[in-house]
Amino acid sequence: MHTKNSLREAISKTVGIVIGLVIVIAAVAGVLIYMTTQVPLTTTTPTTTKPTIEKVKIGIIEPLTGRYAVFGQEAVDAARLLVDIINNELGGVNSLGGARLELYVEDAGTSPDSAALAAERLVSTYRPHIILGAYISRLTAAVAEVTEREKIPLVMDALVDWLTEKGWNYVFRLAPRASTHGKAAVDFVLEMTQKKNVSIRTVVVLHEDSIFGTTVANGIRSQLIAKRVIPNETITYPHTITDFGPIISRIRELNPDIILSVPYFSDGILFAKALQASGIKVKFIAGAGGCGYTDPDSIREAGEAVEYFTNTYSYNPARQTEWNKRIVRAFQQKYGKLPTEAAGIIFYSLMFVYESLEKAGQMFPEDPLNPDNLKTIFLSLDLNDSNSIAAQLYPTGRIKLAANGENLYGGTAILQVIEGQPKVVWPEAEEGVTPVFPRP
Amino acid sequence: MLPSPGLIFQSVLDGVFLGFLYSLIALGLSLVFGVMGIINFAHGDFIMLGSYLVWILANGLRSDPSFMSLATVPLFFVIGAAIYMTIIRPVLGKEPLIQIAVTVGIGYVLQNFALMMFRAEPRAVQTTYLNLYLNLGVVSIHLAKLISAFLSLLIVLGVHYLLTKTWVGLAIRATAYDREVASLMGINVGKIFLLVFSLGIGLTGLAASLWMTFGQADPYIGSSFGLLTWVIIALGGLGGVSGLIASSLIVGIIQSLTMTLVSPTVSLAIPYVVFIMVLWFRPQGLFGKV
Amino acid sequence: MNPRNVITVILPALTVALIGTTIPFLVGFNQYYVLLALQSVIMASIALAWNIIGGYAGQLDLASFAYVGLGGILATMLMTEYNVTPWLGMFLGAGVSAALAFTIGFPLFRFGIKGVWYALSTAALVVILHEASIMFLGPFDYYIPFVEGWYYLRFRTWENLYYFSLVVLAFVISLNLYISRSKIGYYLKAIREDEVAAEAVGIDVRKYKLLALVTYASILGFIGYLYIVSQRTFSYNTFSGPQSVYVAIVGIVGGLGSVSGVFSAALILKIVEEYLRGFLGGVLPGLHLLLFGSLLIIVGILRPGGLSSLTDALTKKIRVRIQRWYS
Amino acid sequence: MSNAVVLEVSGLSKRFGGIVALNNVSLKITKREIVGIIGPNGAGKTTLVNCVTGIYRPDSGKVFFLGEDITGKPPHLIALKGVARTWQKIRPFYNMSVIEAVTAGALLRTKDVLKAREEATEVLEFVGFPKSKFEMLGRNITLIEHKLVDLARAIATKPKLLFIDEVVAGLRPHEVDVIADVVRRVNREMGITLGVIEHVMRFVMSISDRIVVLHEGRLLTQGTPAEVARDPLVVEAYLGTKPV
Repeated sequence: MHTKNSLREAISKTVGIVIGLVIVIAAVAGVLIYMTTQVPLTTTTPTTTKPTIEKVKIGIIEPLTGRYAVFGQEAVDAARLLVDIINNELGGVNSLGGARLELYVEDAGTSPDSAALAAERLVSTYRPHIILGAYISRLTAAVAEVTEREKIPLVMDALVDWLTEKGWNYVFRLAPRASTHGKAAVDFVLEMTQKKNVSIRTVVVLHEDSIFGTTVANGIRSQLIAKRVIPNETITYPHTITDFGPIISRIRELNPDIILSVPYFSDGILFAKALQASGIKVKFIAGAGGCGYTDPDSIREAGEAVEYFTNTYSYNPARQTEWNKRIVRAFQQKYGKLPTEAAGIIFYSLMFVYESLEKAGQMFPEDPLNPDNLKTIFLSLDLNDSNSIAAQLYPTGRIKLAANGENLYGGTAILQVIEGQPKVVWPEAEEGVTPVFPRP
Repeated sequence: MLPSPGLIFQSVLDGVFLGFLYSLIALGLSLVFGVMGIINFAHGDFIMLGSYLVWILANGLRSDPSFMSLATVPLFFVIGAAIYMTIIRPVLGKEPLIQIAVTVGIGYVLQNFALMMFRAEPRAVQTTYLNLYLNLGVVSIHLAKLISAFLSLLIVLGVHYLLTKTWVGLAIRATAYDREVASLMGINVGKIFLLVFSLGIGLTGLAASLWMTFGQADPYIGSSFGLLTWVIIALGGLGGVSGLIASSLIVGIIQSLTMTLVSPTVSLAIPYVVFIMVLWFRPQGLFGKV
Repeated sequence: MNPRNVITVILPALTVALIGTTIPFLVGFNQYYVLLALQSVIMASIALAWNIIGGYAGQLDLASFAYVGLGGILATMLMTEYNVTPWLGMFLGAGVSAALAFTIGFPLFRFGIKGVWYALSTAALVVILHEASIMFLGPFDYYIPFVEGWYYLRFRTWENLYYFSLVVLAFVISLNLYISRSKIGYYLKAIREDEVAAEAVGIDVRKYKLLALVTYASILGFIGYLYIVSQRTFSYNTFSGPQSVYVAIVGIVGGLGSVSGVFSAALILKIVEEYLRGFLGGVLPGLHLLLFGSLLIIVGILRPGGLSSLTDALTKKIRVRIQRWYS
Repeated sequence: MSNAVVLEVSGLSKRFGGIVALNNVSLKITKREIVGIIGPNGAGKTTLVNCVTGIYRPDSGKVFFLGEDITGKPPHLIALKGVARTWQKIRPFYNMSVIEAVTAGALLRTKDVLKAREEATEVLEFVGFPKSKFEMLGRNITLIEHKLVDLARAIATKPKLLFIDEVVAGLRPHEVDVIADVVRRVNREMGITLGVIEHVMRFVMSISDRIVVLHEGRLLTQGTPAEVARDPLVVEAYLGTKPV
């Protein structure tokens, strides 16, 4: 007994010492890293001689752990791929003497706490010239506070509307805002009902209750009302839902012709499967908001249940432009699957950044990475399929930022699952594809 | 718009099916708490781990998830035993707070292990023979849920039989009643604890395979079950299996009814409001003995 | 209270605050380290407030972020909607949180709810507030508009907020030390050890538990604004169940009722977590939380007394030194 | 005044489900007395104390302390009036030091922690607790030390009446003698009236002034130790069936 106790004491003492040592080493290492990586603020001090820029530092802050990791991990994968392509296939930023992009990844975690820490850490240790992130609106807000203060342009991949309405100066967004998704879904459905002469009596709006789902659903409702179609019922459910049974019962009762639905991700699969199993005949299910139904992961998990479902997409993986095909192929080769929306937003955002850098090297050769210069270029670029790779990756094929940093031509593509494959059907259907409406 | 009687009936039926599955989930937790006094906050996370296992096996063998319980239950029984030996036994005599900290730690480890192994995308099983609805006029029955409810009930009653009619069950109940007296009676309390904990974890393996017939796996699914299961145990009191089933059904029906008739968001909160009310007025639970 | 007690209560708090004040200078106003220090200090204050109900009175309370959220959201909304300074709003927040704690605690203690059931009903409280706030606030994020200055306690950089949080921390530390040296502290600890025996020596168990709960809740209600302003936004997510469990874990890892233990646990866990997030988060997602969970298990098995078994000996040594030096 | 009634119990009954634990028990304890309360297992001794000290609420009957009706009052108020008790199954404060545990008792009569600590020190010295272990945590002391701390914690509340519930259970013979000595001194030197619930006859016979015998929840008989020991009823009900 005595020896056991003393053994335990020895172990716990050792553990104590080890923890203590780790802390001390961590502290010393931290200070050393801080001292060695502290970068003089060259970007903000104008220099007379033309600086030689060897690399452009791009920070990316995404939720890599927690509930949102599914999006963040995809975004980082996309960024890694694109940086590879830019550095190796496009030869870096040519106007800056072939400067290479260097990617710095930070985990934003699940709360604004960790997102702010991630931003501060990124800024104080590497001081990136441009930051991308952070998918979830409140994480993005925490990051934006930091990038605003430090005057670092932030290209957001979060879609919620309010993020461009807070008067921030260095915040930009190429992706279509959330409410655009709702509008697009309604426009598509109404156009189809006219074209195919399908009568609709009952419309149900079904959406998850997160800020994203609610914003998109608000977009749906206001567009419906603008088109004088009054939705019969709006069903809100928690985005962490595990059982659709009761909701299916309610849908059976309402017997809608059209369901306009905003799924989060896993709930989309659950819903589709439950609806399929229930045998309820709904003429059409149109998703909005890019997550769920038509992305490769959902199709893989839900199988036949999502056949002929549509969803609006901030990115169009099937867009038949040269560069889009090329990048989708590269992504498939590297990661073994089609890119989802989270990846797509990063594709065109990062490509837009790259093209802006090219322009910066020409317009402001003496100080190309100055945030104000970058902002000027961001706002001045008017891109389309013929003059830009980024535009080729964008669903509407056009990118022009307004003064608040939002894309004037922000728009979505609508994908439909046809024979287990996501196909673009709207606004222009891809070659050889016609939208299936209503569902057979 | 007034809900039709059919809708209400359907919704109660959905609640009943859900309730039986809850009772299976709560049973293991309740056993571990009742017999050992261990407050296991990682119970839901074992179901999560089980769901992934079922997903791998069912997709690999192209078979129905419910058959996978033949593999998950023994495996989880062994995992339960291993966790008992390494982590639970050293903290048995310690303060409940320390025990909670340790089980929360297990939860963190399991969640993030799953995240690292499978990433965060939800995973569902492709092959299932049971994902269909039987339309019976007014109501329609989801076969997967019917089967899982039936199997849950069967297992819960089986465990009830084990506890009341066998020598081992007697020993378990004696240990729950008074550890010291039980050991005086010649019961090896250590072995009983090992058995109960392994059984508790083994049952999560079963619950996981039933869950996967209509649900899906993601690293954070455990938290959907964790607290709710405790509410069920509290409502049931630690009296017995009948109380547990009754409270599971009540929670299932309340959730289902509020989800259909009021709002799905409210349905998450209602069981907890009921729980606090019941604690105020009947601290021993709805069906517990005084 | 006699003067010697005043010194033992105030002096440690002052020392911590003074040492804390030097940190921004030591790190050269590097915002990353200042923010980390700010978050650690807020977490330490919350954990030390929890120590009153959890550590001294031994009630496993899992509702800390119900009170942080309620008080904080009230103060923030008063500021954004009616331009009320948070200096006032924080006290109102404290009041509202205290009222909620009383409403919940009175019947719970009246009906003798304790142990795991107390823990679960507090956990349920967080869920209820979480869902209720979705109904009232909607699912939206509320961003605190940028208005700089001490009137709003909102700043571009983190130093000023950090200094303010140090004052709060110093207050919470001295309150803890005062409680541990006063009648209340002895009574709460007796309740923690054995309620029946405590009642038999004349302790009004219900009254003292309620007192501890209300004190804890009002501190958290006060800290609420500080927490939210350090986050920049609030939403229904502020009522966070996992965060509330985290606070209790800090209290347990620190050692129940040990001020130095809980304080160091809050700092060490926050720093270790951030260190792991920073270095591994981008490399292997989830690994840092996995290690964090393993740490909990190891502490639970090897050092059930928590860090206090280390820190108490240390603080005792320091105290003896100081006393010797005085005489 | 020396035979003034401190405690009067009249017609006390308490039932648990179908079991009658106390059945119409009446008794009186006068000032500075040591009353031994004996009886076989399940006789209702501890239930009696629990009813008097407010842990249980009696189903019928009254409890008067110094002439005041305290029936059904909460335990902490009864303690404040001056009734203290120790516990058959020790209720130690594992994570408080010995001195802290006793100080918690002493704080009933004062707000001043330092004064309460001094009083606690005195009480601990009085019961003969080793001074070197004052700062030890409850988890680290022995069984007899726990019993002494339990006793000291009760005495520190400065009671007028103290119930000692099976204090010597589990102790070795020489330890029993130590406790007997302490109990006697509590009565003589501190002037506290004592009710001693006991199973060990040798101990209770040697210290009590008067013995009350309970059997199956009823008061069987009472008298001096010598009288009780000779009473055939007692011999039959208690001594006869279970010799000690």
